[in-house]
Amino acid sequence: MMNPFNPSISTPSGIWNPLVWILVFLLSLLIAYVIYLKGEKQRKKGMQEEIFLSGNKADGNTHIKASNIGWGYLEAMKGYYKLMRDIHTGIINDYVGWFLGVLATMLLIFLFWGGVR
Amino acid sequence: MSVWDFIITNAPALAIAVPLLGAFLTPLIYRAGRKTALIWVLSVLGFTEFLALLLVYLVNTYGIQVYVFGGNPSTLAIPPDSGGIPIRIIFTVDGMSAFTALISSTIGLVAGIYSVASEKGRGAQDKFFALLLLLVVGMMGMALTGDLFNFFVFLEINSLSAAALVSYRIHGGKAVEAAFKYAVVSSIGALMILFAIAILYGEYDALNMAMIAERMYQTGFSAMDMIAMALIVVTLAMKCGAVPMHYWVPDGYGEAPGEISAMIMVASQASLYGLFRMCFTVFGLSANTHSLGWFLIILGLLSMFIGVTMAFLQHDIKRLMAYHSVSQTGYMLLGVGVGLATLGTSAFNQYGLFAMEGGIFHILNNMLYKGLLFLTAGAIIYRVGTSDLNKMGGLAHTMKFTAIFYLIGALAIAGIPPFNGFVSKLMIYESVYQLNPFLAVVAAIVSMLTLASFLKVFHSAFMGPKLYNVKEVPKSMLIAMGILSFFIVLFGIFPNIAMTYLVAPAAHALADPVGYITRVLGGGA
Amino acid sequence: MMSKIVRTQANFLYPFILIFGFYIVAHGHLTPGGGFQGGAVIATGIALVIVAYGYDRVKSWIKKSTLTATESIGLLCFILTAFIGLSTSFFYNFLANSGLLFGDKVSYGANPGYLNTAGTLPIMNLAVGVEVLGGLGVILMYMLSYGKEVSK
Amino acid sequence: MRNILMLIVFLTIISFFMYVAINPGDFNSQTGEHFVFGSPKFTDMDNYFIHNAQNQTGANNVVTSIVFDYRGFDTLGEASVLFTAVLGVGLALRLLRGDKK
Repeated sequence: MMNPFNPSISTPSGIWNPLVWILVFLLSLLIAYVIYLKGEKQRKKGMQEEIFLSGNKADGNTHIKASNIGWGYLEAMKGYYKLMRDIHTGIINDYVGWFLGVLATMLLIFLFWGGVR
Repeated sequence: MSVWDFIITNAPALAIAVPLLGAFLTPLIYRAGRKTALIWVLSVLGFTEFLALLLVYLVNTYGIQVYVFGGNPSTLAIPPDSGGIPIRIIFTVDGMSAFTALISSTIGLVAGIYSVASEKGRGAQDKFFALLLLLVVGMMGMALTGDLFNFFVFLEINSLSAAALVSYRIHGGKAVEAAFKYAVVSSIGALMILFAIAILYGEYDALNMAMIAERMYQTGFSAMDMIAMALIVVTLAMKCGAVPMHYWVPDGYGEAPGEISAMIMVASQASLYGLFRMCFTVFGLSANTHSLGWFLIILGLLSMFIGVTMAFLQHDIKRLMAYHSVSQTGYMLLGVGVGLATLGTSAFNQYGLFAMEGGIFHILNNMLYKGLLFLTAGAIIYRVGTSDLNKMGGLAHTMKFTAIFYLIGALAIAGIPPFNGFVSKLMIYESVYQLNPFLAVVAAIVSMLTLASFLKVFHSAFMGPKLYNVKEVPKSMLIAMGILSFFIVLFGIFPNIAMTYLVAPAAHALADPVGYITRVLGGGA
Repeated sequence: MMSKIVRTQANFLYPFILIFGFYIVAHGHLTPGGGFQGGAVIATGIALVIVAYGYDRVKSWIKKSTLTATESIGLLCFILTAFIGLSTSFFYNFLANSGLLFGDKVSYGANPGYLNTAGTLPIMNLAVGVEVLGGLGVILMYMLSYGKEVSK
Repeated sequence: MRNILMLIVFLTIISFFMYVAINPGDFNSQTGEHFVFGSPKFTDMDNYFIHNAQNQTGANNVVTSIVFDYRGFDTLGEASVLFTAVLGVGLALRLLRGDKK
């Protein structure tokens, strides 16, 4: 039996230890902070502090609505989402129909690929 | 016999009987006032949780537990005059059963604590709490039973109480419609399972799972067994919400109260347990586990991908999370499906068992972080009054703890270390890769999309200008969320606690149908 | 509320339905039938009274809360009978062949039957009968009351 | 389109059931009999109930002795299914008068 308080888990191709990860994460945070401090000294005040949203000046109280997030992704996948919206009808007859369809598919799979070992 | 011995001997029966008694008494006790009823319900849930923990301890220490209802003594599975057949209903508790019972009772306890505050001021609470206890009974019964018909009975209790609880917020008829859909789908599923049980009973004259498996192995896998297997497997896949039979999931989860969504999510994990139990123990010895395993893998891949892509589209917080449950179920089906597809070959010991451990660990993790996310969604809806993400914003200004809990859950579900979701996902990727690299690639893409859609929720609900002047949610809701967050962090940093006591025994129990059968049929105590 | 003919019929039939239902429940361990069936028969008696007299009058005779309490008490009796057997195992038939209440022995084969047999079975039958009568009755009441309130 | 698909699915499932019903079944070399649909391979549990139910439970009605003694736990489950259904009807058909807004 393995030691339950040992944080590391060995996988088929390696080892995973969360404590080491946390250590590395904190270390990289520290490095990032150092770099940030270096830049902070020579930062210029002015235009770069203002907020822009899609090239337009925003007042800082703008909130992007949920439906607008990931617009590009949704636009790129338009065809797929059209198909998916068509499938998700919300009619209960279809729910049962899909169930029976999967049942028939599984029976056919087992008929042709063999149910018996 | 001391009380302690008595509890240990009868633990499997008490784990069902106590919450059942609690449910029957709740409507009567509620007449004495809400506070008394709450104390009663919470203490029953707490005792059930204790019994589930005790079962885990007993299984890990003494091996598979057998309990015969009405038997004399209660451990005598096969009466000496019966000619080697089990007569009565037998509870067979192995690692996987105890694991599922533990997660069921835990989510029940957490939901009970949460609903102290979240359901305050609503009507018909006596019925609500009785149904909550009955849902726990249904889940625990499905997990613990070793009898097919008994499994069906608890599946029915599970489905009916879950459907009733979905309708609790009437919500202008929308919740009732969702409950109706859930009830229709699960009744048809339950009838299919009853039909399959009738086929198996007619063929083998037994209802005990071990006995059916043994006799099926003796007489060979016939065409009738194949139909029974297809009915059971497809129905339970539907009950756990695998694509393309997932349509009831967003309806049901989306309209239920937050804590009930979390509980129904675990109730569908209990169906997942039933699926694995049937595939491994009942049909595992006789059927072609390779094609059965690939069937589960394909269902899992579809669930993962379609679930997560549909989730990204949603702007209703509960529906979004419901689609994520579909995609998380895909991970479990994938992990355990790989184990089933490699069962009996040399590949099983190389990576199949590890994939199963990953899939089963994912069930536990999903219960924790998905439960937490549903609870935070419930908390947001409790304060804001709408579930539409487009109308939310800036909640982190005032609901700081909810925001932190949400962040923990979201990072865990997206598989960001050091939270627990990463560990199980890592285990699934590493092992699934060796069967077919494509599977691991899909799993990784799905993980990325999961992170994207939870960032969407975080941004639109918690970030931005202060739109609502709301307070933090009441303490009992915070306590419930805190319990789950604590275990998320604990199992993320010390995954071996869960691995040693829960996951590894469960995976080994599933992978060893012969041990299960000989424990029931091979002699009494 | 129906016509006087129907009400008279209902008055006349109601006790017979009750007696028949309780007969089915009490003789569950001897003749075909049992708690579920007998309880359902008694619940049809309630349905008959509701049909004959209308929901509004029946509401004042039978309270919904009474019926729910009946149901819970029936189930409690059932599960407590099972709990008493827990000294051996849950659902152990501790009364059968014990010589106590319902504890007489039966001879094997066809025989006329005797009420004082079968151990916990008659008790559980009675409990289930009470539960089913309460449960089906209260479902009827719920549906009728909801219809009344919504149509108002 | 949907109807045609459903018809195909329905016919597939039905043809499987019909195949099982008319299938000659497995051949038992010891007794020279075919196991067809409706003739069970095993009958030992039925026989156990028929021979022992009266003595063990003291009930003349073997069906009741199975329902309430041998499988009493299932009956408790079924009774709680009814209880659940009643609670569910009460929950779904309640009026929101008493609920806070």
